[in-house]
Amino acid sequence: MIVPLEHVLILSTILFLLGLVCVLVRRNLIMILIGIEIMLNAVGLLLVGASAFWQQIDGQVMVIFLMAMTSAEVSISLAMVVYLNRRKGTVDVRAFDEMRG
Amino acid sequence: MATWMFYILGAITVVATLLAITQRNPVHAVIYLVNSFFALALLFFLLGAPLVAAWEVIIYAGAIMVLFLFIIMMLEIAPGVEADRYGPNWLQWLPILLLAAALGICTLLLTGLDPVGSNGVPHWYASPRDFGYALFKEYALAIEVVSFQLLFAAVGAFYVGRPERKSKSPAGGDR
Amino acid sequence: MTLLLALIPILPLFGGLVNACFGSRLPRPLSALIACGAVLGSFLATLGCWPGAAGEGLKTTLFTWLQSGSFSAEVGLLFDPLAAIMALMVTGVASLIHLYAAGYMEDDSDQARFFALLNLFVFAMLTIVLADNLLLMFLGWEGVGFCSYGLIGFWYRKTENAVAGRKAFIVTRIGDLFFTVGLLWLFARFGTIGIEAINSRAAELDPTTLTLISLLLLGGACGKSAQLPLMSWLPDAMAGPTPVSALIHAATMVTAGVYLLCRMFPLVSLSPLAMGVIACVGVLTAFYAATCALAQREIKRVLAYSTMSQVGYMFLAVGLDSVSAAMFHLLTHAFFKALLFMGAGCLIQLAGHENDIFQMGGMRRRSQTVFWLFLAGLLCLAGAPLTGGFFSKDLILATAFAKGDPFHLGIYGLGVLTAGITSLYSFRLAYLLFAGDFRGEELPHELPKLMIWPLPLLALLGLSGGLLNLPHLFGGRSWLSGWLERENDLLQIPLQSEYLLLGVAAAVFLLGWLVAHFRYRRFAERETEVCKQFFLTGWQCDAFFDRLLIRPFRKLCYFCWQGGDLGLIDGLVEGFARACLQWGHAIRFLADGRISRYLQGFAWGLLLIVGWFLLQAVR
Amino acid sequence: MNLLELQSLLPQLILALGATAVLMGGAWLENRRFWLLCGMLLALVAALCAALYEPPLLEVAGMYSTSLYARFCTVVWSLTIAATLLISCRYADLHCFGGGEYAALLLFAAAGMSLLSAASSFVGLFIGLEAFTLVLYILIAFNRTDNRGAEAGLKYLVFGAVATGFLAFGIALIYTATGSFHFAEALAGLQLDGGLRPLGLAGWAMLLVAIGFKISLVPFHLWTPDVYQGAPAPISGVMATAAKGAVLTAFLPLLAGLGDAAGEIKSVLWLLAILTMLGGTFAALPQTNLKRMLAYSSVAHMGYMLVALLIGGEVGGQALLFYLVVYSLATFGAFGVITSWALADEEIQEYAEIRGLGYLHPRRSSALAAFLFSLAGIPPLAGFFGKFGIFHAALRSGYTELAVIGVLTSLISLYYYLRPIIVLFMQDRSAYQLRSGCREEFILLGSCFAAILLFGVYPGPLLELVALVLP
Repeated sequence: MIVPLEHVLILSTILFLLGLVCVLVRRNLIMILIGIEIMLNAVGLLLVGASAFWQQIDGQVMVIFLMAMTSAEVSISLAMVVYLNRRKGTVDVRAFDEMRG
Repeated sequence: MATWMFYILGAITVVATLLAITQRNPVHAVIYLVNSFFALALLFFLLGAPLVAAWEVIIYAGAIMVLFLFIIMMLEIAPGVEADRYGPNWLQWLPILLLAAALGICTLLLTGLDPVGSNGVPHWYASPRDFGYALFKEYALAIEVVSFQLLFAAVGAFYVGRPERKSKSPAGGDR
Repeated sequence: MTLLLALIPILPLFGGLVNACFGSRLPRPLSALIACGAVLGSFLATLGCWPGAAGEGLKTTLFTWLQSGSFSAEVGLLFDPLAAIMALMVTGVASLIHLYAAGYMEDDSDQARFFALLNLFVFAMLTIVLADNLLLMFLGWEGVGFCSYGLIGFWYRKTENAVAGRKAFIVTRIGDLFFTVGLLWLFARFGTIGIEAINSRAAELDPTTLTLISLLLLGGACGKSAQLPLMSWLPDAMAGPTPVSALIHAATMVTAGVYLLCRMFPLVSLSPLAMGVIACVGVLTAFYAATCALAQREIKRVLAYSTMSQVGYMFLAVGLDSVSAAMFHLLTHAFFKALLFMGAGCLIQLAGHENDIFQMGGMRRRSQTVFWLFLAGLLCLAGAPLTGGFFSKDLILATAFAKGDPFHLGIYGLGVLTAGITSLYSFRLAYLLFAGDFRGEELPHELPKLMIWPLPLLALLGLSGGLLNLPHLFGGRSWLSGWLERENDLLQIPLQSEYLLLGVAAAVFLLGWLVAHFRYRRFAERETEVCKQFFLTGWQCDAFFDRLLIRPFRKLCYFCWQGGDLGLIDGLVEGFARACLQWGHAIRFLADGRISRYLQGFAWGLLLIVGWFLLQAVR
Repeated sequence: MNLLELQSLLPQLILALGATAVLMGGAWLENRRFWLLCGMLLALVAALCAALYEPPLLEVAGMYSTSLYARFCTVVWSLTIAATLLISCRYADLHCFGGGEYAALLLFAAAGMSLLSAASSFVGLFIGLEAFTLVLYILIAFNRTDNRGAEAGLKYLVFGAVATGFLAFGIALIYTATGSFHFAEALAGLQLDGGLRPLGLAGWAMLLVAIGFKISLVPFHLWTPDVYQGAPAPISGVMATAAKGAVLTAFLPLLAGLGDAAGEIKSVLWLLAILTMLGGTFAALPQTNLKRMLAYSSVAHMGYMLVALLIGGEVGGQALLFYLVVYSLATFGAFGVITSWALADEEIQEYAEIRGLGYLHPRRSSALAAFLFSLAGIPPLAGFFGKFGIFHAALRSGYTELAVIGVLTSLISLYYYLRPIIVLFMQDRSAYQLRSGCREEFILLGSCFAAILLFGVYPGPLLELVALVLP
């Protein structure tokens, strides 16, 4: 036994929460995206831990899909950042509140 | 040994992430994050996933974070961009704190239900051979779908990032 | 054959839909052509189905319409002798009226809407006729109500027309209410709404229920057929275009009530009390309407009251246990009344859109053709011997006489009196219209050819209608009674009484003519007498209803509106509405466009879910 | 992966490969209309194939089932996408969309949705969900001359990404608790006596957050109005119907699989359903923008469908699928009318702009009115039967309070559905003549209208079909 499963769980939860905090309190779009990356990495850690716990390979495979998905998402979101920056000249999310109500 | 490594690496990851999310300058944040991902990669290795560890370094630390850096540099995003005009917003932190408390209670309950020790993560190692076998045999279909997804994400990134009817943007199109 | 049967109602539906959707885009002649073609096609389909109608009849289920537990309503058609003869009459008369309407509506800008409604009306009417269950019949019932509402108020820009349409709708709705209750009651009792099933099991009901259900059905029939006491809408309904009056208020819709009673006859006939009530309603309406017709000044109102009166005869026939007499009179009446209405339309046109018969006169000189045709219709109405109207009316009166007991003899007496009055007002109309000189100022208008040529056919049908059910006395074989398999409707009275009855009928006719001749031969504007005024306003019925029902109802409404509605309900409702809106605003401002605010929503939501789980874990 | 598996996924294969082909073709031949119609044809072929072709395997690769239920969903989503492509014909011309890219992305979205509805494992669910979410990010911001489109794209992107994080975390937690991604085993592992059951419940909490985002339940709904308002109208239509429907249909067997162990989860759903019905209805009341109103109305309708989900079993599933189809028809039709009214530089969506439009464009206005009436649940339109089915089922299953709230909110909803209709037919008009609709739009709106009328008058066949396909 390396560690109890709970400890892996706690570590990944802490990472997930840190990512969530970053998403919630930062106003810079880039930082929000970084926060999302942190959340997804926390998921990866939990999956790898669970994979080892159950001694099955599925969890690890899922991590690969997660990574692929993340890279697809990042490519779109960064393209979006470029696009938005071109339109409004800022990456501050507070600038984007034209629609409301 | 492995147990100690786990806690040390875990601590490094948490601290590096904490530093990353509190940086005012996005460039610094990215650098800290790369650190955190390296430690995470080692954790993966420790938990018996060498291939995932390698990809963590290659894809996350290597590609994605570099892409972030690239965009930050290209757009010349100044560190002060999000100076808060309204002062610190406590309401923003409230759900986080409550959530942390709730999750803490959850963990306590969990450990209370299942005595520590009965549910440990064993030493276990998935060889790249097993991994590849699973990936391309059992999950071949998923690989196909994901590859399609990457294709269309690239198309979309290209479409969105392209300047209006002029030259092609280098931003998103070539990932 | 099944397909042909389905085509009967579907063709008018199709025509109506085409006209409703694309009518305004189509060239005008095409829109009229589609409408006429659809009804004519339907007529031909009915003829094609005719051989299948004998005996048990044709049956087909198009599709299951509703299915819920044991309850199932199917869109099924039943083409038995009764339905066949009715369908043939409806499609035939409607075809002619459509042709007439094509001429009548030549210059109207809303022609497509008119034909769409007219076709839909025919569809709804055929649904009533062909339905094999009461629910489907009720749908058609409501359908004709709606279409007649739309058609009476066709020129809705005039308030008076719109009001007439509304009145017709509301009054017939009261009747529909009775019908609905009866229908639901029957369903509750039998668990089915199939007409045949109900009729065959009617004997299972206890007498009280049976009588009540029969009376409810009678209430529904009264509403549609403008019988006492739900009759007040029919004269006002004359505001619609003339073809509408001809189709709806003469030939088809008003007879729907009679048809309903004939359809449910096996059930209704089990209750002697209900039969007596039906006979009374019929004969009283016949008398009431005939007296009213005596005093009317508008040509179409005279005809409307006469319709009401003739439909009263049909009810009387049903009440006398003689379905074939009712159907006989229904058929001959449909022919000559359609003829009269269309002729009236021609006369109004000729007189330059003049409705008032006191302003007409001398119309014979304007058009000989119309005169002879109209006269033929009047003769049938008045019951001139050997015309269709004579035989059918006589059969009803003779049936009453044949019953022999005092009650039925009284009815017979009233019926004969009414026949006399009928003859009187018919000839009053004839003299006022055709004798003397034209009293109005309008110049004659052109009459489209299309408006003339359906008339001779109807005149022929009306005059020779007696052949349908020619009594043995005249060498006939009572074909209609045989077709409807109601041989016991035939008269069982001695020959000399039969001659006597015929003589009485002819005498009454002659008497009416003579009185009219002496009184109206030369036109003179007479003083308005009290009695006349009373008749003119339909025995003051509108005023009576106004006093009895509408005013107290208004007062009640006003009270409810002021006290209950404005004070209590509106206060509650508006308060509630205001509270809702305020909540809305509050929730709306959560979405202030800020991404960080939205993300907090996520966090709160997660907190909510986790907290909820925790709560349950603790519990 | 062998030939049989590929055969079993033939419809999805047609969609995905077709998307790629259209994409590549679009690069060579710049004929917008041709590619849109081509894409529509492909989607129709896929729908036809899913409807008629009996797949040889029951489950593919342990990830996707090819049951009748999955095939039904594939047909519905493919048809929705085909309809979107058809109605976008002129819209795309007006806004100079890249035809090939647009058609390809939508086709791929259809593939993703059908995979999601067919998922029988969490891996499949995750991949399917992400597949069409990714595509939607782009489609929302597809109109590159519109600031609002960009803002909407950003909002959906950020929330979508966060929701992905939650979804992945939830799946990871469930995997940790049960050691399997496959629904059958994963759900069996969550039964009452499972040792790691609390962990699984935590996973479900995360999963519910993600699902709550995707189908915009209160309080995860805040993005909805903004995104619907900013996105191109046909895309809003897809998001309000197929995108949400796919998630719901994936969720239905998931919840059914839990069986008796779903107690806590159902109680959370109960709370969310109440919040969603009330929140969506109230927030829609003061709206003065057609698209935002429809967005909030879609939130409220999700609440009703959540009630059906909660009831579960045959009754609930039947009510849910019927309601979903009917709701989709009406909502898609409403967005279709907005699409057809669009100008080159903006969409007509404020109430002030549509005042009196009913007299200028009577057919489209009355179609819109009919769609709104159906959403409000007024007989004889199909929405009435849908609502009746759900509330009836709720009453029979003992969820009286939900039925009462549902009936109340749908009463209140009349207010906001009637408002635009009244505005449309106001006498003092301020609207000006828009362009007359093109043939494609009329075909589509006409068929939507006919369908809601047909299902309202004669719902039998659809009910039977839905009962037949239910797993």
